[in-house]
This record gives sequence, C-alpha cells and structure tokens, in this order.
Amino acid sequence: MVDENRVVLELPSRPENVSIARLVVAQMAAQLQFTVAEVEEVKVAVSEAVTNAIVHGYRGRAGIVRVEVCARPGELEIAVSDQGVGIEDIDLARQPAWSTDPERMGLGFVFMENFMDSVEVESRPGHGTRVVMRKRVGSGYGSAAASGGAV
Amino acid sequence: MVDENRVVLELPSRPENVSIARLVVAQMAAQLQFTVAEVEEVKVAVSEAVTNAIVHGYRGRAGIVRVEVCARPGELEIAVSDQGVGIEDIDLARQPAWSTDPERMGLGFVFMENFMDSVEVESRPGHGTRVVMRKRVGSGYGSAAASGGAV
Amino acid sequence: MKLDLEVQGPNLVAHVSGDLDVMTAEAFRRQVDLALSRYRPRHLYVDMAGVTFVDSSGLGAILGRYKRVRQMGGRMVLKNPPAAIQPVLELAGLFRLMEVVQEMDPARSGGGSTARRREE
Amino acid sequence: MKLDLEVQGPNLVAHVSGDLDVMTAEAFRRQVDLALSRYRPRHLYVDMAGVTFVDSSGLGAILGRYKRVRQMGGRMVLKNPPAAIQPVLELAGLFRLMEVVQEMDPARSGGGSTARRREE
Ligand SMILES: Nc1ncnc2c1ncn2[C@@H]1O[C@H](COP(=O)(O)OP(=O)(O)O)[C@@H](O)[C@H]1O
Ligand SMILES: Nc1ncnc2c1ncn2[C@@H]1O[C@H](COP(=O)(O)OP(=O)(O)O)[C@@H](O)[C@H]1O
Repeated sequence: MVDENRVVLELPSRPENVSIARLVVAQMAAQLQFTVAEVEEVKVAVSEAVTNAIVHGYRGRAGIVRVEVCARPGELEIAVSDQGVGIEDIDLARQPAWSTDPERMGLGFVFMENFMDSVEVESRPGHGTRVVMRKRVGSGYGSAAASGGAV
Repeated sequence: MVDENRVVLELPSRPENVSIARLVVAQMAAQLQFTVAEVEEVKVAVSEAVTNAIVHGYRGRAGIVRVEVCARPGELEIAVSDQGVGIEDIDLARQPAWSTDPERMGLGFVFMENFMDSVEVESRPGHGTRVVMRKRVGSGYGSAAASGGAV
Repeated sequence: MKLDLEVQGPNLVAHVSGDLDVMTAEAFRRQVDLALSRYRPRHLYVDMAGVTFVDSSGLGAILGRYKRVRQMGGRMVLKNPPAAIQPVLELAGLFRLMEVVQEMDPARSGGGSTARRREE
Repeated sequence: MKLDLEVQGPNLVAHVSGDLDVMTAEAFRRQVDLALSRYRPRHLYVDMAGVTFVDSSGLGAILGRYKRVRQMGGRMVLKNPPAAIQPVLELAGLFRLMEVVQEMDPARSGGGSTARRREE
C-alpha cells in the first residue's frame, strides 16, 4: 500500500452495531498483514471503545458513534468518537477494574491498552469522547498474555 | 427491530474497499433475517454499485464512495454515491451488456436489478452518481436464476 | 450467539457459540441464570468450543455466572476455549480463577469426559 | 483470492479460492494468461470449489479466459462452483456457454476425475 486508506464508519448507538465495527477493522487489519492473533487483539480493542461509546457515552440513548480506521504501511490507527456525556476524570477511568457501572468490570481500557501499542483519550464532560488507538504490524502478539491477571 | 438502523460507510475509491462494503451489508442483511441466498444477492448488488463508483465514477482517481445502509423491519435499503464523472444517459447505461469500458461486461446494473427489488439511479454529469437499491425480506430468492442468460 | 443448555446428572452444561459481546451478553446471563434457578445444578460447565469472540462485556457475563455458582456452593469449569479468545481470558485472570479444561475433540463431545471424570 | 495453477498432461487446471471481484480479477487474468502462454495447454479447467464470492468483475475475468482458450482451439470447463455463486453464473448465462462439472468430493480432487475422463 503506497498511501493511506482511511475508512469512516458512522454507527447508531445500538449494541448490534459493535460487530460491524469489528468486521471492518478486522478486514483492514488483515489487509495490512497483521497476524491472525493480532487481528483478534485489534477486534477486542475496537469492540471495547465502541461499546463504551454506546453504554457510557450515550447511556442507551440514540446517538452516532464515529469509527475512523486508517491503514498506513505497517500501522493501523483507529479513532472512536461519540458526542455523549464525556468523562470527568480520564486518569481514573483508565484504571484497571474501575467502572462507573456496577454491572461492568472496568476492563475496557485494560484491553485497549494491552492489545494496542498506544491509546489516547480526549474527553469533554457534556460534549463527548474520542479514543485514538494505534497498532504497528508485528508488535503485539504475545506481549498481552504475559501480564495476565487484572481481576 | 423497532425503528431503523442507518449505518454510513465512507470508503476511499480503492479496489480493496469493495469487500468492506460487502461485509457491512452482509452483516446488516443477516440481522434482518434475510436467507443466506438473499444475503449473497445483496452482496453482489452492493459490490457492483461500489465497483462502478470506483471504476467509472472516479476512473481510478482518488475520491470517496459513500455507502448508506438502512435496515428497517422487513427491508434493507442501500444507497451508494460518488462525486465522480456522472452518467450521460442513464437508460443506456442500464441496458444489459452495455458498457463504456471495452474490458467490462455491462452486467453491473443487470445484477443490481435482478438481485434487488428496486434500483433507482440519479446522476449529473460532472457531479456524480447515486444509486438507491431496496430489498424486502423474503422476496428475492429464486427469482433471479430463472431469467438466466444475459451474455 | 447461540446457547444450548443441557442437564447432565447433577450438573448444567452450557454450550455457547458465536460472539459474546455487549449485544449478546445479556441473553447469555438471562438464560443461564434461569436454568441455574430452575435446575439448581451442583456445578456449571461452560463449553466455549464454538465461541468466536469475547470482550469485556462477554467476560462480565461469564464472571457473573462464576460468582453466582460459587455462592450456590458449586464450581464453574470453562471448557475448550478456542485459541483466538485465550489472550482475553488470560489477561482478565480467568485461568487463575476457574478451572479450564481442553478436550481432545470438542466437536464430538456432549459434555466432556475430562471434566466429568473429575466430578465423579 | 488465491490461485494455484497445475499442469495435468495436456491441460491446465486453475484452482481458485476466495473472492473474485474488481480487487482480484486482474491478478487472476494475468496469472492464468501467463500460464496459457507458457504451457499452451489443450484445455483449461477452472476449479472454483474454494470461491467465496463472484461479481461481474470476476465474471469478466472468467469469460475473458474462456474466449482466449476458444481462440486457441481448446475448451474451458468450470469445476465445482459452490451453491452461493451459482445464481451469478446462471444469470450471466455461463452454464449455457461452457461446460460445468460438479465432483463428488471437491476437496479431495487434484484436477477432477469426471472432467478428465471426458477428455480421454
Ligand atoms: N465513551 C465514554 N463516554 C463516557 N464515559 C466513558 C466512555 N468510555 C469510558 N468511560 C468511563 O470510563 C470507565 C471505565 O471504562 P472501561 O475501562 O471501558 O470499563 P467499563 O466499560 O467496564 O466500565 C467507564 O465505567 C465510564 O465511566
Ligand atoms: N457510478 C458511475 N459513474 C459513472 N458512470 C457509471 C457509474 N455506474 C455506471 N456507469 C456507467 O454505466 C455503464 C454500465 O454499468 P454496468 O452495467 O455496471 O456495467 P460495467 O460496469 O460492466 O460497465 C458503465 O459502463 C458506465 O459507463
């Protein structure tokens, strides 16, 4: 691939659309020649970010989750944004096992951070959240499992 | 599904992105409980429309193909638009076996029309083309094969 | 996601396949909890041979059942997690928390020779 | 798309798998044409057992090879098209244009007993 391929996906905040985001990033990751195991890692990361936008950002209300997937030679970048409630304290939100929802495990950011090379979070309470994740080809496999045991 | 689910996909005009459009519509068609055979028909139709936008609309130049997929109870609607060269004579373009490209077969619209319940084409030369296709659940299977033999 | 529930003697075996995510976790939770209330099994086996994807929402549903079975005095055993989903289970510490068994030929098994022999 | 080319006596067998669309049709055309020029086979067999998708771009690549083989005085036989792609082939009239054979167990076959016997 000479230049970059930037695919944009706009998804209504419905649980059935999380799998669509996974399908698209998996296809683009496979085109970049990530390994099968790395593609699985990317799928989990995007699944967490899109689920957070739906569950926390929009809290079950209607809204649009925007997923931008950019494939460059050797690197995949994924940005997931919502115009939902936003995050008050980003450092706290990123702590393992921390969740504002007693039913959830607080592992979303743990998975994003372990399965991608970098995760950046921007958020404004009342305005929305944007998570940008990057993964380089050949950097991820095996690194995640070694640190096992967040629960 | 109570209301409608409207997913938007913006794809750079690159051949590798046609499969992404197919994946997304296939997933949404499957959620609407189209049969496996009907899902295949929808995949072919969207593949033709997106390929036309890339090959004819943009003629290999960079541009964005917009795919809107709207799932309503019992019906899938797909709109594929480009801002490419447009079509001079839409009736002529839709004729079986007619193509402006000697290397191609002129079967794109034949497949769209046979595999979907309705196909609408709007185009302005110099501005672009928009193809809107609809398929109702339970209406398509078996009807296409019966008319066999366009070549 | 597809879920088949099977009562095997004193135990409940849940055969899950497909994706376990925010879309499907709730149905998994509801159906397994209903069976736990109805049959009051001694132990719960979750056969994951057909699972194609798990994220933290899916894990939450699994861990929730684990806690409930423990409260009922039983054990929960994960059977045949495919290689693709093992990094997620490992990162969450599930392999240290609950018993995991891998059968020789998961496709053939109706409930698991390895696991059941341990119970007998 | 994956393409394996195999010379079987006087014939060329092309085993195609994956998607045949605008992304992959050109590679199919180029590789088969190269083999046709190099080996000058008598007939061309295209084994489609592993093909997951075909649209008009993929059909164009198949029909182009058909025309070329006919010009060389040979025949082209389509082998084992999966059910999912048959409506496309049928609608394009391919079943009337060229010979299509379905083997008992496509996965086992290296080039096709049914088809080859017809040639001998
Ligand atoms: N898009 C978002 N909008 C609002 N809040 C969010 C968003 N993403 C994450 N959060 C906050 O960060 C917390 C931690 O997120 P995460 O690690 O994914 O765990 P979980 O989803 O299990 O709560 C969430 O409980 C929520 O309060
Ligand atoms: N998006 C488009 N932009 C410009 N021209 C188009 C577009 N779609 C179709 N056409 C015109 O319509 C003709 C017929 O299209 P189609 O039936 O798909 O056959 P083919 O793609 O094989 O040419 C094309 O050859 C082209 O001239």
